[in-house]
Amino acid sequence: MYSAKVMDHFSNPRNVGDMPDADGVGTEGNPTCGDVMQIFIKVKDGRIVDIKFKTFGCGAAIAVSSMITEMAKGKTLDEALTISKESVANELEGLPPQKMHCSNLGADALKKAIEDYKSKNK
Amino acid sequence: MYSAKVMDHFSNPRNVGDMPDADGVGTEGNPTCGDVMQIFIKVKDGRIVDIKFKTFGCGAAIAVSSMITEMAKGKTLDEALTISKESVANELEGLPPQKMHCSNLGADALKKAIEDYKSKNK
Amino acid sequence: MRRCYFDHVATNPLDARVFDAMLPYFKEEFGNPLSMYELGSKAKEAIENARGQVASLTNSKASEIIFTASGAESNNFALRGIALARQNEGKHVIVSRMEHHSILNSARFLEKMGFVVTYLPVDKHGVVDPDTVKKAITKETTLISVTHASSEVGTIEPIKEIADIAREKKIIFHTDAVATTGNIPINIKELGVDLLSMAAHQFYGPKGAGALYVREGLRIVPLIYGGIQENGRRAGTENVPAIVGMGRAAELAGSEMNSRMEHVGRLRDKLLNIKASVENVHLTGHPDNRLPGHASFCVEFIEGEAMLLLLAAKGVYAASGSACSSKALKASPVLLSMGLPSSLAQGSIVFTLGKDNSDEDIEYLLAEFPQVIKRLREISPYGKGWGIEGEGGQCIVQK
Amino acid sequence: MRRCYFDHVATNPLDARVFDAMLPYFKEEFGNPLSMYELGSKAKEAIENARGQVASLTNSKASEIIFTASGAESNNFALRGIALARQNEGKHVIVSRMEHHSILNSARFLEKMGFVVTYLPVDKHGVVDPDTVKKAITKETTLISVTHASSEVGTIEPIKEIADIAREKKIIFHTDAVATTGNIPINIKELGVDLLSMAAHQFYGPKGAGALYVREGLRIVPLIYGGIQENGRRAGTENVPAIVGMGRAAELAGSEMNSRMEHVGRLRDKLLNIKASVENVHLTGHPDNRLPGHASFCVEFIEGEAMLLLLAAKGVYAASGSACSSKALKASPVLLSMGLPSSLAQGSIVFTLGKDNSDEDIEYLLAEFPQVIKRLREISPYGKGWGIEGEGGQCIVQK
Ligand SMILES: Cc1ncc(COP(=O)(O)O)c(C=O)c1O
Ligand SMILES: Cc1ncc(COP(=O)(O)O)c(C=O)c1O
Repeated sequence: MYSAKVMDHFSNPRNVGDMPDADGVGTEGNPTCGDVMQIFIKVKDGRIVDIKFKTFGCGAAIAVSSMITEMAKGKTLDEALTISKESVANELEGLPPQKMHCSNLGADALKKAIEDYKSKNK
Repeated sequence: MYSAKVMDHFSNPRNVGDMPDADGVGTEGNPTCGDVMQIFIKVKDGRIVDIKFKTFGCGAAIAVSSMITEMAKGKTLDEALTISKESVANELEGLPPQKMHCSNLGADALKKAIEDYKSKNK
Repeated sequence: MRRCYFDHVATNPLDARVFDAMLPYFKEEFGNPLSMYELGSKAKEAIENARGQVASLTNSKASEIIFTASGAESNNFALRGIALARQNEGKHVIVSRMEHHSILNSARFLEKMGFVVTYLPVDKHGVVDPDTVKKAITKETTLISVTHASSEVGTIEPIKEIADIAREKKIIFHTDAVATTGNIPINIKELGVDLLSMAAHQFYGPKGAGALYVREGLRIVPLIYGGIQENGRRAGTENVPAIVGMGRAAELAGSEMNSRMEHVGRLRDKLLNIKASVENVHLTGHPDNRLPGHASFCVEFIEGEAMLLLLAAKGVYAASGSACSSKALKASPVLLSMGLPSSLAQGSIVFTLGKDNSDEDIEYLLAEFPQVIKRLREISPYGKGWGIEGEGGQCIVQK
Repeated sequence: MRRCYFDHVATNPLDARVFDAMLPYFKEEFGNPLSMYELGSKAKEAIENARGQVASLTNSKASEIIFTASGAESNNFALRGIALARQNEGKHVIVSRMEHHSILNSARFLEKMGFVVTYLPVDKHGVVDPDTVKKAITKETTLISVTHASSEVGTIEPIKEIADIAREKKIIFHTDAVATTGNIPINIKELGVDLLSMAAHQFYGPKGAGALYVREGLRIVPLIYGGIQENGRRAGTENVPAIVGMGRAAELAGSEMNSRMEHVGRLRDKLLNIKASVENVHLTGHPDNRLPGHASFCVEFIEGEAMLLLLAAKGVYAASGSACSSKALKASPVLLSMGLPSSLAQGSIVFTLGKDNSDEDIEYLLAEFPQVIKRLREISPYGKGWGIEGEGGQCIVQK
């Protein structure tokens, strides 16, 4: 059902954890209907220098979270904003079609985290 | 499906044949819907001294014909008239229920043969 | 005693290679295809593989194949599923008089639900004339179903021509290909049908597996509701081993089609010599355009069940459409619809050959059959002609 | 790596003794049960023998057992077959919210055909209160269907009480006993039901065989029309090996019922110790009146599919009613109908034990499970409670 890449990121998720001193936090989803993703970023000179996530959800949701944190790390905020659901799914070597939208909230959570950072640093 | 007795009478039918000089002939059934039985009797002193049959029909019909000729042979006409569908079926150790009525025309054919004899010898 | 199985329309023996393919799914690979873990996903993959095999036998797409449990289920599903799905567009359905009970009785069910059904006549060879289809179509017609071949008389119907008519009138067309799939080439794209029924046990696959081809995009109301198996179109835990068997049987049928057809065709032609050694025997169905392994006759003056019993005693297994041999005790409607008088239909006997039959089987039959006929004719009052001697009463046969 | 199969509600492995009983019917005994010759009559006898075995497992008569291809088919057949047969007497049907999709979706089909369906509520343990049944009955009610036990939470329903109510009101009563037949004693006469569904693969029999008990004399409209198989009530060439397997599996279930129940009951009780080693884990379904091998939980703060995947990686196969683990991506309606908040339903995990599970299997699970939970809770934003730290946003859980 899942690609080897998904299983790898699900089984050994990267960048799991809290970040009490995060510069931006984004939460997407709702536990009553499925997955919840929370992304924490640390920003320096317009670049994401550290990133963590916490996720309530299925294997796909956890793998997506892990993958997007890897993709975003080191990128400028503008670069990070170009990360889409599709690009995450591609990096994961595909997601089952039915999981494509409901468990693929990483890009939205990241966007929210960046917006949160921006709104705090206007 | 058929009892051993039915199979025996079907495979080795007794008293098959024509009887050009029959004293009575009875035909029952209709080839368009199933079986046809024809019974020929020779009567002497009110007794069936010889009996033959010809049958167009299934295994049950042939076995019934064979069995009823055996049962009737040597009987008085009155005795022969007491032979019923049920008694033929019993002697055959049973018939499949769906064959009980449609292929069990022997008693009727025999009755007609006796009537034929009686009407010719009034 | 020699045993000659000449009743392949009833069911086929399971090919040992098919059984071998099924075996793991009775043992280690017992998982439910819906389960997430490996045991389930392996079963799921096995089903999808089988779907591809069935699709490729019939030149269709895997996504167009829905697995069922029998040919009868596929036929019910097709007829009722389409009639219901389209009932707002009309309530008229056309079927032929050559159809299997599973089509005819589904049609009767539709009649009870307020549908009107036209039963198409056939000619003396059992062929549906496409012109009669054209004439039967009304504004209300939503569905036509004509069998690809009758299992009773072997006649192959002009499916492509009827499909063309249906398509032109935007009417859905189903064909019951249970007797043909795996036995003669089926190219669904070329036939141009919208739905097509099949059953694995008719081509050396297992009992318990059938399939319905449903053209991509066509809406059909399920027959069995429940979970999301078969994309929500047919519920129930999948019979994985049987489906795998159907796939493997389809694969083998595809690769061995030509040699099997050549083999059974040649044996069948040899069997037709029966007519030379026994008088008053008539071939039923189309003389040429028929299933290659199919030889069906009506033998005058005697009855089919009695023939079957005497043949079985000699190890020869065949079928009959006579009233007495059917457990419903009705003469085959197919034979009657071809205009055969019912007294002659009583003498129906059907031999259907398979890949494992040999020349010796046929020779054995050719040697034994005349004796069987002779014996029964000796018992029959019609032994010398349709008329009872001594009575002079003419038998009701309208020839 | 140890492999622990704890998903017996999905399907059971086939008992080797059952397979052995089936074997001849894949090989020499391949005949069609309708055929007259010996090959056919042997297949017919084998089916009748299996019918007797199923009847004797359930204390019914052989003539009351109709073979089908799955539990889902039996359920569709029962619900739709009775609703249609009695539609002139009324068009109201009652089902519970604990039903399997094959009942619920059949009920929805009936709604589309103009029937009115009442869906009975259940209490927090998933129990249908017979009083709610009584209240739901109207003059139009012709049929009630309540599952014998839910495969998701294991709760056994008060079938006898509901059957008494139905009988008094002359309403037909069906129970879906797919999860119970062969696993706990079923005495149909004592239960007093009119119809009862079963599936062989739920008691170590083969996939592809189910049955419906229909009380003697009760009229039912067929689901699959065609020939005269199953006395004209279910057409299609019989899946002889699967039916034979169902019979043998029924026989074995009957003779080993007590020891199997004792075994899986003991292991299940041992498994319940999970609750001692992991916090915030709740048993779902009835605490006592449940299937003996059934242990179902909701684990707070994490999601079921993720649990299944990590368990599967350790060789442990289980099930979940979470939205993400269902291929339809909907949280189990059964869990929601019991009043569980859907966030908690997301943490559903179901272990169902079988006769071949061992004490070591359970010990292995007890050792591995806490680690799985710990790992996923470390990833979860709710790891320390239902509320997102740093956000303060309260999760929508109504307990
Ligand atoms: C309670 C219940 N009813 C019906 C079914 C459907 O049975 P099947 O999958 O054999 O169609 C199941 C399946 O496991 C079940 O658990
Ligand atoms: C032409 C045709 N259609 C349908 C069927 C029904 O198939 P099944 O017996 O697999 O249900 C048969 C059975 O042999 C058949 O010959």
